[in-house]
Amino acid sequence: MVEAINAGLADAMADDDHVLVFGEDVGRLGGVFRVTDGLQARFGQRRCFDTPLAEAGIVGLAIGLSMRGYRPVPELQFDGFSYPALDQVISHLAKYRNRSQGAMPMRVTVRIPSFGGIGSPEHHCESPETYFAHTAGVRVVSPSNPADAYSMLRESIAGDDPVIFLEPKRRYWSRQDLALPVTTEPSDRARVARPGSDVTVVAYGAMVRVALDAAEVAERDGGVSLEVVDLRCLAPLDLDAVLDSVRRTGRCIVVHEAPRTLGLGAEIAAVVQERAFHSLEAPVLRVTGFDTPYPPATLEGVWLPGVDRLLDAVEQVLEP
Amino acid sequence: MVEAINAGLADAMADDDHVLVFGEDVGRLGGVFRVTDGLQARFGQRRCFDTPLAEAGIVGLAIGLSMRGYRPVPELQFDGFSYPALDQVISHLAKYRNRSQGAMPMRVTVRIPSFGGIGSPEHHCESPETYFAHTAGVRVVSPSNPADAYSMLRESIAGDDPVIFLEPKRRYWSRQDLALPVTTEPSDRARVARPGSDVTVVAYGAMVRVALDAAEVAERDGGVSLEVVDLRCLAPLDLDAVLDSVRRTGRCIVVHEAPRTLGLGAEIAAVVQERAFHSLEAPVLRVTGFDTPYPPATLEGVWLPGVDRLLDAVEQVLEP
Amino acid sequence: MAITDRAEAPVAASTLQVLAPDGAVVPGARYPFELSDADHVGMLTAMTVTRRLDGEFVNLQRQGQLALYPSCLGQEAAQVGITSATRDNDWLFPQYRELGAFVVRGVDPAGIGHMWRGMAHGGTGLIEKCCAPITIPIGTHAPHAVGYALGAKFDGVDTVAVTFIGDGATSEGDVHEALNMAAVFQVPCIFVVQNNHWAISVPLSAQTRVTDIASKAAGYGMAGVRCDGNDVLACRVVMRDALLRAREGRGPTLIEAVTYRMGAHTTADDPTRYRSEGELELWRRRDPIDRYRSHLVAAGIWTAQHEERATETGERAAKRLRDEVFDAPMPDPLSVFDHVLSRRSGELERQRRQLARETGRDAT
Amino acid sequence: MAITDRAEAPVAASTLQVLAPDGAVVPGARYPFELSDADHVGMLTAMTVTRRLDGEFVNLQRQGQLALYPSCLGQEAAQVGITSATRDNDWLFPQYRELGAFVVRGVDPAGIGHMWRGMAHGGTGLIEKCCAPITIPIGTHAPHAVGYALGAKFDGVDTVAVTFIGDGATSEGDVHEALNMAAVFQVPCIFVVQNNHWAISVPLSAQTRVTDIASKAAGYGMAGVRCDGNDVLACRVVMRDALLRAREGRGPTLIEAVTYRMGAHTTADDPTRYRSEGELELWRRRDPIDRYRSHLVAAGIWTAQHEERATETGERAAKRLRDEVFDAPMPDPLSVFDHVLSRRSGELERQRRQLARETGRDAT
Ligand SMILES: Cc1ncc(C[n+]2csc(CCOP(=O)(O)OP(=O)(O)O)c2C)c(N)n1
Ligand SMILES: Cc1ncc(C[n+]2csc(CCOP(=O)(O)OP(=O)(O)O)c2C)c(N)n1
Ligand SMILES: [Mg+2]
Ligand SMILES: [Mg+2]
Repeated sequence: MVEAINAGLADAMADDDHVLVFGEDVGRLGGVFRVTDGLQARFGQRRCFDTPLAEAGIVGLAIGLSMRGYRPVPELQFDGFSYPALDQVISHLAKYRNRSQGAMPMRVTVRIPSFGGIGSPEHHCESPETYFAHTAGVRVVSPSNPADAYSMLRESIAGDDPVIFLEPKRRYWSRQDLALPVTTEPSDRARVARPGSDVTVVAYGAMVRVALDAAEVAERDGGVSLEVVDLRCLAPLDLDAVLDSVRRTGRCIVVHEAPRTLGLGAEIAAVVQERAFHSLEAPVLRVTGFDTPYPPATLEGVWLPGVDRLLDAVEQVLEP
Repeated sequence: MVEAINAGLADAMADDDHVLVFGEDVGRLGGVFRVTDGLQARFGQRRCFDTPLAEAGIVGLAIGLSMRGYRPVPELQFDGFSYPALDQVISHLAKYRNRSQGAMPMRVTVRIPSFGGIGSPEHHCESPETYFAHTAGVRVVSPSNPADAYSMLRESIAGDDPVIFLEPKRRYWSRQDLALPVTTEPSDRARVARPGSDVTVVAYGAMVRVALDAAEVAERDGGVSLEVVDLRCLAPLDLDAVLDSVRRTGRCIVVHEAPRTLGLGAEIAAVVQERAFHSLEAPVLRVTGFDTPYPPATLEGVWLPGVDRLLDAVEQVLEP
Repeated sequence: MAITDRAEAPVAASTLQVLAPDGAVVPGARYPFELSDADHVGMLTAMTVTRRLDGEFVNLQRQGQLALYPSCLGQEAAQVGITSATRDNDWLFPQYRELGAFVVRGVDPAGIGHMWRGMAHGGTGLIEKCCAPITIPIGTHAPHAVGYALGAKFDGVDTVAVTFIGDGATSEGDVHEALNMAAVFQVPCIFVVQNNHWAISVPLSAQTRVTDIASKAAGYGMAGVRCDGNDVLACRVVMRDALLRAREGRGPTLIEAVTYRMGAHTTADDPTRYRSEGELELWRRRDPIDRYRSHLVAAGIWTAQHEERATETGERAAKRLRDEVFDAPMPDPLSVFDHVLSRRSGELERQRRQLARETGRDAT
Repeated sequence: MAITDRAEAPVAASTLQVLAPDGAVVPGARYPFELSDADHVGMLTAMTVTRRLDGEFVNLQRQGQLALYPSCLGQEAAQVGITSATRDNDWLFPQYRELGAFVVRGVDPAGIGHMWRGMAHGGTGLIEKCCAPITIPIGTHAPHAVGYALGAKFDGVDTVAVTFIGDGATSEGDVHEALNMAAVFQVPCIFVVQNNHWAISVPLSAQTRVTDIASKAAGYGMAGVRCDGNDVLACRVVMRDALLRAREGRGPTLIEAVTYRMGAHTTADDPTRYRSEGELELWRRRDPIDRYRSHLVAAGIWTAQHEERATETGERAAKRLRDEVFDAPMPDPLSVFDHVLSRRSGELERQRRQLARETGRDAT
């Protein structure tokens, strides 16, 4: 996935002079995950540059550049270091179009390496999506595979809205044979990642892999058919694919790493029970991280939702 | 309610030398809402003082004071100006007890005049509760009346956890005959504000008044009996009272000012449909602010959930 | 506690001044000889009109037409002096008290009224005049100016970004990050601190330990300069220099304009709770309009006719503002769904239909 | 682009130095004569042990025992010089690279190992030694130190709060807010900037326009002082002065200790991608341990026996660390539910029971 995002950035920069990549260590180093590797060498220091260590300033800078007609693609180095920029996102990035009566769209794509599962210390494994998705005026997307990463990034950069682009670090080293450029479904739409008939499982980011693995096991060991929906876009939510699926299966489980309370599962459960009430054979269940701070690395394996926790929930929703 | 909070602060300061009140304009001016009026005159500049204009710094200061054994009660002047402090809340205030293996509890009560409905300009009418309630490690409470405001504030200040204390500005001027000190239910518990039998309506803050008004009208005009539950504590959620109620009524509506997506209604709907699935006669509905930035003051009346929007939802859940 | 000490001190010696409070040219001052008589007349007219309009905004608020208004009374010289030195395509990033800047730029005051009446966030008619929307969260707009300036630098044009902040704003982290980035990137950005000695009820001495905000520039490796903010010519001179520096690619400047908030913080504020009448009286004697008028009258540039015309212009502007505010139609309720994102999601369309139903409107 | 210019320059003239790189006392230096021979031996021993332990941490990471480790190689003088001047009840607020400070305070290195092994956020055994937990979000701990210092001031004790930050951290808004508040409140707080010239791959010249971080103090009305951070006696002297100032109620100080990060940013980093071998070589010649040893040997304070004993102490400490890290038991999965709040909510109890089921444990 790192290569796909890198290619997405490079192609966007090649296509449009106004695309700028900046952040902490994205220049000469090429980013702590090498996502921006080679961009400074290829496009020069004007197009790809390091900033001082100041996240609010980085997003603020992007807002000003967007006002001047640029398409900034700032990186915030890790999920946990996006929080100092929350005020700039909530008070400005999300509201600028509105406050300017449409005259100042924010063409900003904020890339954030996100989520857990890579054995990192505190603050490097956060799931910040709720903070952004609750904020009207920004789009929040998260790709689960390299093709989507490329395609959704290109679409985000080329679009007219501010996008919070959450990259699942745990999938950074996943590979896929890709002929680039690749265009997948529009990034505001969910996709059925695996069709099935018994239970709808909604996931995004790294949890899509977990859901697909669970579907494999469920099929093989229990003859249970899971339909996996990859959400892709976390805000504004498009739940048509989910609702379609639930109307067929009658059962729904949402999986995410974020703590349960007010994680995306809450919103999805609320919408599904409202709009597919009479189709539901069982309550919508949530398979999530716990309502605790993200644990130290040696415990992330037991903390994070995995195949077993998900299959437990599958069993529960299938109970007569 | 302003008088009740002021008395709560004064009594807490009188009872415990370690209680400190600080923030922007809380000293000589007594706060822009006069909530801290007279505290500096009575307790001196050491106990009640103005800070420079820096919200992250204010919460950071409170964290350090708590480490030194104080019980700081900082004020953030308005909901929209709490966002610069989000990182200090999420990365530190909420995590310090955890990161110190319990050795460093955060005895901090962050007061925030909150929510809309008073005709103020942008950023003065935000509903920030989701940002805080999704964050494991802080309590979030919001009183709906003067007695609760006093009692919950005393309990928050005297407790051993960080509390985000959201004061509904719109109810600041509400009055109640009170003999102080008053002790109401524990502040982590919801309360039935009006018993009823047909539909459970869950509300908090200023929306409790709206729910009670709607209950009045529903009773009078339609013979429909609404049970109003005042949530009081927004995190960690205690939904036992709500579930009890829903198991009796079979119908549930959540009301809040915050935008719908990932507002508290999402979590409540998700829990209710999970834990009272077989009691529900209709989907849990949400009556909320819209998924837009808070509108300019002349439009807040149509934007905010009011009695009519709530009664519409009541009609819907009662449809056969 | 001497919380008003700084506001009561005479404006410090290192502070650039052109006109003494009585309007006389200070010996050895850098007088802006490049200004024509028409320039001078334009500036004093703008100051006069600003004051008249400012008073009208306060009236309108008292009459219940506006929810709130933050008066710029006493700060006309700083705002007009600074802004009149800019080109029309230099971008301004205001806080919320910059009526004088808007008057110079020719922004329709009704657009400002729309903001305070609660009709349109950020005001209307600003962007056309290269003014960013009015910003309320203190200091948060400073990084935007830096970004804008960086873009201008990348574009190879000599456009400058100018951001107005207050003395209180200097305490905010965002302002620090902006100052630092501006210096590191050497962008054409000018930070104008209107040091009006108060941040609501908090005096300068409780905001910062230094008495001289311009001295903060050195820590960023940036030019810093302090001028008498009630001396319109001093403001003009330092701004002219800063603009030149910016246009020549010599980087950002921090300008401290030492002035005074003569009115309440906003119409909702009661300053008698926290500051003395004596302090106010002192600053009344440093009134920026009286000072400039004395000077121009003595120089034979400003006549009774000019005075009359400026007063008339102010009256007309005030009347137009009054009419436009009174006549302003209620915004369409459904407009709350406009400009959230470039297109509405399915959920937002549903919410919009709901409000259309509630308000008896057509949602199509 | 000369991005390494500042790291390659000689340490500037205005920088307080006691020992020249060859260990000779700089003419006219303020030598800390108050230090006993035992003090000197203690400091050099701490530096030697720090370096040995630091190397062991890197080894342990290479062997897969730690997820990550940020080496303090080259910064021993700054950390030991500063910390050895403090009293045991002065509170330290570290960033994440302060092993030398912990060694001086007698923190069990295994507790630091627990942090980097992913067993306990923030490390263990720190608070007992008046050290705040290790903090990763850059600069965010600075306001905590100010709050702690304010509390100490209120308590009327002469305890001081000391916060370690990096050159990169100076760009963060939180650090600015902390510096400003410390100055305004005149609290006993000392900000120690270890200017090691790099913030991961970003050189000082891309972090700030000034070459002298101590110069930032003036803008806050705070004492600022710069010392050679590879000169342990210089660090000790400036810290002694700052502590005295703080204890006497004369307010905060910003100390810039000019040093160099000789290793990678962390074990996950590859510095060859962004900096030159030549620069590193230059700083090798300024090694803080060699310098101090030369001085103490010449002064007859440090003998071969001392050297042997220090090496041995280091070896023992390294072995103990290795054993403790290797033997550390996996934490109990259910411990993730501890210390969230003072008591567990009903929902959290339910989640805990779920994990107990999943891991075959007893939830009671
Ligand atoms: C981030 C933020 N915090 C608090 C406020 C509330 N507030 C509005 S104006 C003000 C004082 C601003 O003082 P200053 O920057 O000196 O500007 P002035 O009002 O004097 O023009 C405060 C605290 C705000 N608007 N934004
Ligand atoms: C708020 C925040 N942003 C980004 C990071 C990622 N990060 C970790 S260390 C570092 C550089 C810090 O440099 P400096 O302050 O000079 O300390 P040093 O590592 O040199 O000791 C960065 C950017 C972080 N930890 N916290
Ligand atoms: Mg001010
Ligand atoms: Mg560094």
